[in-house]
Amino acid sequence: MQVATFAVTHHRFLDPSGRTVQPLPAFANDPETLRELYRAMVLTRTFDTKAIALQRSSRIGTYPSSLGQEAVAVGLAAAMTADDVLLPSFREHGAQLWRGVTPTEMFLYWGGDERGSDFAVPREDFPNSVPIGSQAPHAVGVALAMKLRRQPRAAVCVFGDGATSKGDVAEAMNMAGNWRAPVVFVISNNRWAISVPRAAQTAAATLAQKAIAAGIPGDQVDGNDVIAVRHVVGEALHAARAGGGPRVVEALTYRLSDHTTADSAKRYRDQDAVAEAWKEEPIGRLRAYLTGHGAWSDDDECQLIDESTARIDRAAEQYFAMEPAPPSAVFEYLYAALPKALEGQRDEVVQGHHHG
Amino acid sequence: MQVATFAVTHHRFLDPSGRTVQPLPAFANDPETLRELYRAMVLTRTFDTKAIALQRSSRIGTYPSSLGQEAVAVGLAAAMTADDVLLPSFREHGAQLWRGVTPTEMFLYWGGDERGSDFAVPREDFPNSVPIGSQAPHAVGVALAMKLRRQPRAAVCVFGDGATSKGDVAEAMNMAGNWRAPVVFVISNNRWAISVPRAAQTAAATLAQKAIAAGIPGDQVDGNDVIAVRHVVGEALHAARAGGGPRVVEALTYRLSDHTTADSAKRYRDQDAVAEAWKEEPIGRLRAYLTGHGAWSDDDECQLIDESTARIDRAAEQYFAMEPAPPSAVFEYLYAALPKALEGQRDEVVQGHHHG
Amino acid sequence: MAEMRIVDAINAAMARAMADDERVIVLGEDVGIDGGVFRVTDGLIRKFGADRVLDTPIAETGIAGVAVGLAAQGMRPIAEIQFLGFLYATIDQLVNHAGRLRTRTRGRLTCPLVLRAPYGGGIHALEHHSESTEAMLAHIPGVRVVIPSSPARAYGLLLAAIRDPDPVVYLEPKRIYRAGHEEVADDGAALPLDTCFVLREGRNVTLVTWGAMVVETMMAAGLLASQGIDAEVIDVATLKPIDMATIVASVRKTGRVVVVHEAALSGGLGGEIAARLAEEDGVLRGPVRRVTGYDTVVPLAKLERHYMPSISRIMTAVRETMPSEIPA
Amino acid sequence: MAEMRIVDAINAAMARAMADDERVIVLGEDVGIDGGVFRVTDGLIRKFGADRVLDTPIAETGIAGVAVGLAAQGMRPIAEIQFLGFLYATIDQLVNHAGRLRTRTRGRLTCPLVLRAPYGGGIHALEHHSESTEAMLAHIPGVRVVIPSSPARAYGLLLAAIRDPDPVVYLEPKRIYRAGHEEVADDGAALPLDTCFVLREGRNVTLVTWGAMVVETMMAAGLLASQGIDAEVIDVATLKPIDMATIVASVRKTGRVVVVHEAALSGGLGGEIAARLAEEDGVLRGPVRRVTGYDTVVPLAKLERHYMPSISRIMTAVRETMPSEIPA
Ligand SMILES: Cc1ncc(C[n+]2csc(CCOP(=O)(O)OP(=O)(O)O)c2C)c(N)n1
Ligand SMILES: Cc1ncc(C[n+]2csc(CCOP(=O)(O)OP(=O)(O)O)c2C)c(N)n1
Ligand SMILES: [Mg+2]
Ligand SMILES: [Mg+2]
Repeated sequence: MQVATFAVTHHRFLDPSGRTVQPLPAFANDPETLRELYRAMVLTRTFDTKAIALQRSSRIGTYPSSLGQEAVAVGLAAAMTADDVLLPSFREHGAQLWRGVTPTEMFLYWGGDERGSDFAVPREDFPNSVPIGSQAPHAVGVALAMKLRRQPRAAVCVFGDGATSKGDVAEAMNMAGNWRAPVVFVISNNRWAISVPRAAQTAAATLAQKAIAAGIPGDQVDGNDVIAVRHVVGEALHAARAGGGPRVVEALTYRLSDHTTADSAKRYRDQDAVAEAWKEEPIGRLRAYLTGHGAWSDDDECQLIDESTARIDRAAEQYFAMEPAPPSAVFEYLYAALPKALEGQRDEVVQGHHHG
Repeated sequence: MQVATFAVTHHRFLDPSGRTVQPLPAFANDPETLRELYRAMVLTRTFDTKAIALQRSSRIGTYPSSLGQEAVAVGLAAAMTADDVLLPSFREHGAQLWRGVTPTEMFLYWGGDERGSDFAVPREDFPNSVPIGSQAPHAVGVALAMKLRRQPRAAVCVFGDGATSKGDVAEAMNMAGNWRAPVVFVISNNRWAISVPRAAQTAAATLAQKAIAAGIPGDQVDGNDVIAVRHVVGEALHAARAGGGPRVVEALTYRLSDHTTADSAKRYRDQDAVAEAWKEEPIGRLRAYLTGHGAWSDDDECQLIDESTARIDRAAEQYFAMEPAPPSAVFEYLYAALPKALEGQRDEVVQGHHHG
Repeated sequence: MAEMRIVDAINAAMARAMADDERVIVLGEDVGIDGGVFRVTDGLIRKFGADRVLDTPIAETGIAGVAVGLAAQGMRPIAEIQFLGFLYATIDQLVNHAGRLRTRTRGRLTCPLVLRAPYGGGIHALEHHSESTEAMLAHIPGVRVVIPSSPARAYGLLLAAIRDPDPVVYLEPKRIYRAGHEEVADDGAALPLDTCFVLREGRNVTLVTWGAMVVETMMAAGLLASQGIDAEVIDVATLKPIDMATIVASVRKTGRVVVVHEAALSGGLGGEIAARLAEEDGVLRGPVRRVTGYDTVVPLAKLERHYMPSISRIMTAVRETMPSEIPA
Repeated sequence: MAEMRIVDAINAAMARAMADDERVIVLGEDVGIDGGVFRVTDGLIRKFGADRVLDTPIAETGIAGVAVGLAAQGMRPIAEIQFLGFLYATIDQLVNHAGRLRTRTRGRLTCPLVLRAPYGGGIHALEHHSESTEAMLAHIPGVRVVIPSSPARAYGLLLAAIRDPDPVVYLEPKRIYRAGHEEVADDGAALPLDTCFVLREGRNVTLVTWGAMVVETMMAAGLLASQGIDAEVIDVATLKPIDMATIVASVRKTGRVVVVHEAALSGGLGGEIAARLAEEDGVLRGPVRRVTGYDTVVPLAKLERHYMPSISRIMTAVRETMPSEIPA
């Protein structure tokens, strides 16, 4: 006797060549909205390019590029309101930029300076979570706080395909389901967890079906179609804010770069597959749609690239110009007030016993 | 576009009144096989009764009764071969008895003596796992070892409805799916995790669907129908041993007792629901079937009860008669050989500095 | 004023904090209608409702992580872990998030959570229910670890922990949950964190301890008094950061010290305390002694007594710190 | 004999153990074709196949738990955790299972696993990649904790760990993975566990350390020599259980001791070592000194140097242990 049935649905509006496969959602009928998404994706890629260059010249540390995944980050951020809270992994540069984190702050963070996570805006967003999946329960806590306070807000938690294997992610989804917490889990499925391909991460046919274990809805979206990402995450957020509980959205994309600047993907993956994946990348796809509809020109493109480059270069200069934090910063934010027991240690650092 | 669909199926042969709802599996056509299952369930209940009495008179410590859940434990054990390995939670007394753990060893364990987990038989089974769900990854390791050695064996891991919320259980199921490890996860869904009812544990409609997240099959079985448990777990084990990979079996039963002797379920659950659940309990159900088919008599019943009681009482006497372990036992099995650094501590214990 | 046992005092402190501040909520396994397996949260759900006393699924990592999220949003979660033996799954969240959220964001996000758990042996419990591994937690930067040892301190320290703007692990000595009672004023007054409590003044030797071992240590001090040895007894109370100033001042006076804890010897906090004293020039006038659990797994009930530090071991250790002219 | 760096020596030890004993298998994230993010398992999958070198999903608790299951079945799993900062999720398995399976079953089931992880700071890595929390692990009964500090010791100690019938956490000082090389004979010879290594003999002061800090400590010893101070340097190597006999014998000779470790001060293993020395009557002839990381979160790259113990801090500490007549 069948006692339960489930299905996972896949959503797409633009195919890889930028042609519509179904009527666009209402927001997409405004060309300026689409241009905004386009500009944000280009800015993200510009940031990535610069960050890699800065890493190569030792101005920042190890850096994870989001090349090819811009539609996921920008699409989900565009679906959020300022009052929502983002809990990213570490590859959502596009989402952070959209939400108002400055490229200077981001360089600061990747340069190894805690001040980079003290964003002026958005004050409630979480910093990057390096321990994979560990921010998923935080998102449930954030959402639960919103729910208990009866605020029409939601949390968005983003992590990769690899993260879906982690126990804390499963616990988080399950708890979110229990409490109908207003949280949307976005899986940025870029097909790789460092060297481990998606197929070796789990026997599950889709990652959206991780939701089924938690008794919550799970959808799949073409993660290289920024319209689809924005639409599906937007609907999920709308439902969540209205008390409809959590959802999982699996966004199918591809990590076109190395895992980080410390990685060399050639060791473990076939370059042909990467070349194939380039054909699906999100920026060209939206540009094709926009130019096809007369909403974007070569001039627009040149201007955008100039502006983006200038903005990111300026941010890098600002980053270079920052005064280094003083040694006392090592103890400054450890506790709200430094316990007496630690004053001696703080003084030792400040007095510079440490200069070996 | 639907990209994946899933279903959970429920299996039952005997209804609560002991009537067949579908043709029985082949093994069940042998009355002696069914009588064996019956006797094992009664022995289990006898053990439970005695254990509770021993706890009340302070001869053993806190004890978790399996009252009402005998069909799950006995059914899954009956489906196993001697070469399979059981990784139980702590309520599978019936499974341990079936597999050859002696009631004396079990009293020893519950009496707070490590020797109780040094079963003479079955040597490779795991001891009870008190930390909920933590034995699930062990089961994957055990199964992986079997698979790597190309042995036609399987592991059976049992845990409760509450355990399905734990991250390590999700990680284990997922890893098992990846490696097609020969392991069957049996969820003994007794509807309660201490005071938390099944509905508050997860928003999932069934617990069998936890399997979907791991990309492996998940079935539901009437856990008060020992024939169904034995059949469904048996098929899962057969598939696993033959290279078919892992499965999840959710067995629906009911915890008729308090959580443990330290608990008082009246605090948190309605006695009416418990009375309802009594109507579904497994022993009466199989007895009804057997008597209805002329395979069991009142005399058989009296004799069985006498024999079971005598056996368990004898085991208790043996337990009482055990020499206590010497103080040196505290260090004896800490490492294969006691490191030099710990010899002083061991000597201190042996010399009895400890008698306060 | 009311007669309270430790279990009552903890309950009263939570109720008081919840009444005073609606950001305070309680979550954990069975903390709702069941009132927790030790009844520590008994009645809270009746008083404050299911929105502020949340039963969770069995998911310790998740519970800790959810508490971090709640705290970052300005709530004041009190998360209960049913036993210290099941708290290990939260360490990842404690080290990687709770203890460093403030540091990482330069104070933009903070983590005012309390993680409560009963700990310690001596109640003949099941496997994994007798742990005393506070030292592992006290090594984590950015968190506090607090252990009360009397109803009044349980009350005052828990209120302080709840109001503290940083994460606090609050471990409850379950062996003495109901062991004694005293008058405790439910007046909302907190006791200071980061401060030792001198339970008994003395001139000849300092006994440093915490948690349930305060009982044996005070009894040993009484016996020592009858032998003419005047012992000072210090309850460390906050294990992270440790108020060494009070301990050093005491040992400067007595010259001798015995640290008593239930935790295993190696890597236990007795080592830290002894080391700090050994770093001070001219404070120690005899060798340090530690009376602790052994470097073994806590045995199951039948052999557990061989593990637990006893009064006689404390007495022996005190004598070993003494110059021979003092009567043994 | 071959020139090996630590990273090569670890790789060679695993290859040797796998060739010798087919029960030895390697599992972890990216240990297969990628050869691990530090290339420590490079080439093993080519030599031994995907059945013996298993890439796992991202699931640290699961990896440790699977290793326990494999070990109980008689396999000899070597599980890699990518960084110590992600090892916390395994602590539940280490405390509740790996460390006590033998005890719980009176030797019926055992747990001969090795859990490897790179640890320590100083490479300007990302958040959570610079941890040195070995003390938390060294407090766990029933496990061993081993840290090598040279290619030869990395090789010999890892072979010993793999062959040991009990669980071993083997932490690799990643800062010096490639920092130096030496001739190491790939002869399958293990080095003893539970034993300190005296790296340099001396009469005036004992410097006790482990891991990457061996480098700074040896350099300090060289500088001290040029100042007429003859330092003995001990690499503890096995942090659990600690071979105190060797350390005590050394300090009995020198009378003075400085413990150097990267881990935070409070609850670090320097405290344990100092306490043991303070417990010995008449061994210490001056105050103990510890040169350690601070009780803070390890700062990100830009401020990390303020955290790491430096040669000058070691020099200062040594002088503080010295009576004034010895030149500073
Ligand atoms: C808990 C944990 N384990 C291991 C790592 C090391 N690590 C960093 S990124 C990564 C792969 C993550 O894969 P995925 O979740 O797919 O995200 P992606 O990097 O593809 O964006 C791993 C294993 C980590 N950061 N955290
Ligand atoms: C990791 C962990 N957390 C909490 C506990 C305390 N505890 C013991 S039994 C139990 C409920 C288990 O429920 P379930 O999994 O349904 O098994 P059942 O007791 O119903 O057989 C809990 C929370 C534990 N043993 N382990
Ligand atoms: Mg990925
Ligand atoms: Mg249950």
